[in-house]
Amino acid sequence: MTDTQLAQPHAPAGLPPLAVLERMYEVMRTVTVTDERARAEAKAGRMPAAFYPVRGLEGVCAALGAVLTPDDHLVSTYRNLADTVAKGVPLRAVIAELHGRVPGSSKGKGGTMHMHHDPSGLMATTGIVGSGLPIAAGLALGAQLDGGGRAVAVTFGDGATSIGAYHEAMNLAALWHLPLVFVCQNNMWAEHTPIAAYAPSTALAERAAAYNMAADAVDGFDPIETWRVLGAAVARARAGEGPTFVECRTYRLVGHTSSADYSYMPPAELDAALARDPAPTFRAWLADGDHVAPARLDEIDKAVDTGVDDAFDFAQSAPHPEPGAIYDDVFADRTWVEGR
Amino acid sequence: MTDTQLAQPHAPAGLPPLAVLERMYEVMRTVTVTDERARAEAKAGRMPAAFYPVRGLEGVCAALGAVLTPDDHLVSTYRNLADTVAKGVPLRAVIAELHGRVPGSSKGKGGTMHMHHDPSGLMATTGIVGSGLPIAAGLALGAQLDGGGRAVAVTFGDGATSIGAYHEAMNLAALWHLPLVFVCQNNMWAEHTPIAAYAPSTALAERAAAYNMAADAVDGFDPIETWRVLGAAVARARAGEGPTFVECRTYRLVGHTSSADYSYMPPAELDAALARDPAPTFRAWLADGDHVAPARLDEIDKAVDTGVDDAFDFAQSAPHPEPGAIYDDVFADRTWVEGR
Amino acid sequence: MTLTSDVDLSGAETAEMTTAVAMNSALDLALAADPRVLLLGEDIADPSGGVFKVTRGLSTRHGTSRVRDTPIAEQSILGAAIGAALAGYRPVAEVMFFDFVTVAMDQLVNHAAKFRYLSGGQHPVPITVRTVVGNSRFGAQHSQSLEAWFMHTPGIKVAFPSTPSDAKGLLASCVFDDDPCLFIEHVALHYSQKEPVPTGEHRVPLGQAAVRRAGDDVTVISYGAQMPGVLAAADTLAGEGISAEVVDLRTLVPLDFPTVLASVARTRRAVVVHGATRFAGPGAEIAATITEELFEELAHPVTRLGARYVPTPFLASGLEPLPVAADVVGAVRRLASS
Amino acid sequence: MTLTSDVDLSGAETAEMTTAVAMNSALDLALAADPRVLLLGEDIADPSGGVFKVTRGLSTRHGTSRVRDTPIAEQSILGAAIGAALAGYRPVAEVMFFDFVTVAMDQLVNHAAKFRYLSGGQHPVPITVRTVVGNSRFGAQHSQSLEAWFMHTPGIKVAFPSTPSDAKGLLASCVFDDDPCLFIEHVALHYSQKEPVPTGEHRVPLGQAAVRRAGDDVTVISYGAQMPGVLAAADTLAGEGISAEVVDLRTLVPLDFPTVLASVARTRRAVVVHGATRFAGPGAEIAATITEELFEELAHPVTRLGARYVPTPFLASGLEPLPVAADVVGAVRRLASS
Ligand SMILES: Cc1ncc(C[n+]2csc(CCOP(=O)(O)OP(=O)(O)O)c2C)c(N)n1
Ligand SMILES: Cc1ncc(C[n+]2csc(CCOP(=O)(O)OP(=O)(O)O)c2C)c(N)n1
Ligand SMILES: [Mg+2]
Ligand SMILES: [Mg+2]
Repeated sequence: MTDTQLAQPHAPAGLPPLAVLERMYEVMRTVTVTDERARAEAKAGRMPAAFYPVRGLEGVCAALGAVLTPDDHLVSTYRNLADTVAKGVPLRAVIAELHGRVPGSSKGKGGTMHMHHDPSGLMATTGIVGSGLPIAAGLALGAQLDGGGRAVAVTFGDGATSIGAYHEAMNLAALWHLPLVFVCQNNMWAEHTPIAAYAPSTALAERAAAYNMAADAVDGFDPIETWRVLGAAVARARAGEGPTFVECRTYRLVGHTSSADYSYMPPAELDAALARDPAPTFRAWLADGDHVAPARLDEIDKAVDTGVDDAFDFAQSAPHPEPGAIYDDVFADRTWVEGR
Repeated sequence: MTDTQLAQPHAPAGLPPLAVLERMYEVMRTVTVTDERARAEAKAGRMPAAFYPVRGLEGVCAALGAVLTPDDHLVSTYRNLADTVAKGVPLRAVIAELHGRVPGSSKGKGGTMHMHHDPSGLMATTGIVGSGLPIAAGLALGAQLDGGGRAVAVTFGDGATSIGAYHEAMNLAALWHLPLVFVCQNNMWAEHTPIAAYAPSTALAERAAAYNMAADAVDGFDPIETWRVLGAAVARARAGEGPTFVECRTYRLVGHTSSADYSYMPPAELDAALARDPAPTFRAWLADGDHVAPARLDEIDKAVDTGVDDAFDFAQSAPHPEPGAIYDDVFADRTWVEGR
Repeated sequence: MTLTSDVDLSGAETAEMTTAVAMNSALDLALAADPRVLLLGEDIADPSGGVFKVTRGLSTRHGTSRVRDTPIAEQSILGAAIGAALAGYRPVAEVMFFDFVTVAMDQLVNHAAKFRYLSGGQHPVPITVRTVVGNSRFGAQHSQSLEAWFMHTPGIKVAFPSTPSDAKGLLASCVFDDDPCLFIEHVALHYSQKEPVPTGEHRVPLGQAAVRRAGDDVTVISYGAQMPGVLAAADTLAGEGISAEVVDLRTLVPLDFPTVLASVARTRRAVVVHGATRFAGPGAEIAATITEELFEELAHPVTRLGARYVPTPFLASGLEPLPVAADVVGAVRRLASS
Repeated sequence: MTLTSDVDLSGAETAEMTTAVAMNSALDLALAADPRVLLLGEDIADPSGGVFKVTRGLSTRHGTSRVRDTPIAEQSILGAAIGAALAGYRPVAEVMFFDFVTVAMDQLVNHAAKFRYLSGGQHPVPITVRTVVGNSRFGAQHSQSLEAWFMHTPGIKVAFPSTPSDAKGLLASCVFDDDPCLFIEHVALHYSQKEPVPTGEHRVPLGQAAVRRAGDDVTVISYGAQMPGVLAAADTLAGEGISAEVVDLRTLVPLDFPTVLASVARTRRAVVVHGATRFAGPGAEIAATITEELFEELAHPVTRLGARYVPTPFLASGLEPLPVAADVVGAVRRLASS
């Protein structure tokens, strides 16, 4: 990771403070461990859920989590484990939701693709590619009308840049100078199709700049660089200077879903990416550069592992919703609903 | 009008041949006269149709008509009178359709917004902003799969560049190198909203270039310049060199619909545009530059006026569909339809 | 016969209003009463004030920050409304014609209608989407009456008023309801009728049908733009000695089955009339439910009148896809005479 | 009981196929038979071969020019299909999950379904849109069964097969039909069952229901993914001495009312079962039409079983919104016992 400062006007100088470095590592490690565990549980049939692995995004999400406060709003996708953890949603609530249990973040009725956690500012996740962007624009409109100071972020994949909703939201955010950060998690794949096969131009940040908004691309495997660029974007939003598009270039380290194969991924490409596996790479950098003491890293690792075990134990022993709960929360009032 | 040649690789040199100049003028005059007449008929209650005036677009459409052959396909919008006339749809069929009569281009059941004329290559017009673009991409895919040589054009307004379908079609056309010309009829207004009020960047051609396609802007009040640039775009399509976006800058010389008011249009802007009213301006240029003899222009005027009168007379005395025709053409077979 | 709302207006100050003016009044009062109310849509701000002038004057009075013109981009309009709702606002979004919801169904169906459920109650979406059914003057892409799609979508309420007073009262109820509401207007009703409407705060509760006319022989159930024709038919029938009870549903979700069933239980005959396509339309649900509940009492199967199974032919063609008053008269006569 | 197609397969060479393989065979033969057949969709080309592997091998055999991967942009997928159809092709477009049609309804509803009409017959749109109903494993945005919306949209045909043989035969009919067809698959059926399916050209006509099981006491009308449960229910009921006739609609537009009515005219009792939401769902139309036609004959009102009025709760929650075999058994028992 380089320590050079970006030309970005609002880029925070230097490195994140120790507490932030530690928190970023904790998030990355939590995500890596939880992701592996969730896939194992799904495979073993203990977690009857479609699950979308996030391996490769650890650094991007940790950086985003570090520059947002709980008051800032976030909208994410089906591939949301790293976003939710980084945004501060309690792991027990996340894992219980993946298991369809009452203490889940959505009382077990939303599932993998539908995480909501108001106290952490996780306002929605969507299973429809691109659809979170217009909603995030609305949240940003809310923040703007509230008088500013709050930022909104939305995460989405590289593939989402093809769809209409993306365009409409980019356009609206630029037009209204919304305090919105578009965080493109470019993992180079849309399901089994590589970006070059579906994008006439893979210069996603350049395409974004054509909307007349600030745009930047960053190495998403470098959590520090990502932290700087996302930090600058969030600062711009808070300052009322409008939206920013940040392309975070990563690589999808596993299949599209927990069950997908890797056969279509060029092995050399995948190996090169795996060699930069975010959490262990960041750990080595923290230790080698004397940023965080090895003993402290060991402590974090242990706490994370315990926390992950705890979350799965908790989830798997938590109750399912009562049958009658099926009618709750369709509308504020369930009377009419039950009769249909 | 300038005679300088464009830098455009495929730009035809010099001026259009005499027959083309005459045809362009004929189209422009026809459109101007028909447009005025249609609004008058609507106002008088003889044409019970919502009608979208095209005044201001005469030169753009005449130029487009001049560079396309009947084999080339065109998709247009609700504001299609100039496009349809320029593409060669017989005026009687157009006006009869506006009157809901059997000899109308769609047997009277489509109406203003729904003109189709297969023999002229007018493949569709749509009342939904932006929706014609993906369909035109499909026609262009067809042309490409047929082995090339045929071009497809799609017309749409400046306002359509905000909508999702626009983005998806631009992206697809660029990705697949489709033989498609995107003709943006920028009349500076979307209903009652001026372009600057809804577009974060009004540099529409620049925005288009970000899709990695050829893009150009042209003074749509200059039919010769427009003819050159559109000609180059069509040549590029025929040569298999992919899509081109052409922004034709004009001004809407009347209200959004036949009944709309002008109150919200800055009078100075409107007056400046009216001073460049395409058909009379082009006529003066043709005469003053000795491109077409005044006597020939008089002849054309007379023929046009007669033709327009004839088309309205024809339409207004043509039969309405039989009541039973309501069930025709829902499906190929009407049996099931009638029973519902 | 003039339509009148069943709401007791005695006491309240009223003024003669068209439906458009009544809706304007509802929006104006909502904007004044609650700073969280926001309006979003194409051309809704002044000087345009909306293509049907429903929002005229509102941006001038409440500012273009709260009454916002948008680009032509319905996904972003509805998405922005949903997001602003999540942020605590009460957005009212306009989709100029009902047909245009087809470019933004995802936001309404997958997000607005489901977020309360999918968030375990954390994130209700108190938006109102105003939209307009056009007519065949504009052709087949500006005249679809698509309420059946939304009846079939759990999580979104649907109102379709037929009178100025109801338009005001239902719109106010939608704006202040905590669930997403689709509020459907009809271009034929915006300026067709005036009636006294309370000038102040006025609400008509969602989920309560109105009996527009009492009768004993047949129940005619309808809503929205078909109501004037239905009431005219009832007049004609009265002249023939046939007494039709007319129920205006006013909201389709929640649908007021108690009122419908109470009426049909008495008359034992029912006709449902709507402008939506008959096949798999709202009338199918209404007829099926009536039949389930009152099978023994029914003297006849419920008659359904709706648009024919065709795209809307252009007005000027003279082809008529919709049920008209004479169709209602004929259907009621057939039921009453046997 | 194993589902079997009613098509006479004697003589034709057959092989055991799953529904996915049978559809693959239909597409393969169509691509081979007619150079105008084109496939468009996300991830449909090899090596992926489609997320459910339905198009596996087709791009390798027929080329990526005719079996084309697209960007994630359903409006452009369907628009491109429509345009290519206007240019003389027979495109088959895939929308990965049914819920995703919500981002592209405009192209299907306003354009594909209306162009033949709006062009006075000049421009039919012979496209097929393949889409998949998911299940609650994926949650509420990947499990909606939205066929009722399209029944309510004049101009588009709707097929929803329940067996491998029908999947092949109906898909072939859709591809070669001159009208736009929506072909609905269900994720639960892709690999759940194998049966002998003709290896060569095989068509099942659109608009013909199949009587899957003859019976005298009650008619159960269903289609798609509910069929296995319905047939299991019929088995259970047979054990109790109740004989249920089971009609598989196979296509919802055109809907084969003659077959339905002939059966109900005999049994005088009907149950309609579907995975779509019950309220304003397909069953409402079917029940209403049966009642209109057979009011005097019916011993009971038609029973409708459909999904509850809720967004789909996540599978792992254990909440079940859909009618299951036991519900069918219960409903039939109630009708038969009185
Ligand atoms: C509108 C829509 N179309 C298709 C899909 C199916 N789908 C789910 S994820 C995905 C790939 C998305 O790729 P990208 O945006 O790069 O995100 P990633 O999954 O790589 O994180 C697709 C096509 C969907 N969910 N929504
Ligand atoms: C999806 C959609 N939204 C809104 C409309 C209503 N509408 C019709 S024309 C128009 C303005 C379009 O502006 P522009 O694209 O610049 O074309 P122009 O009318 O100026 O030629 C609008 C908003 C529509 N027809 N379709
Ligand atoms: Mg990706
Ligand atoms: Mg314009």
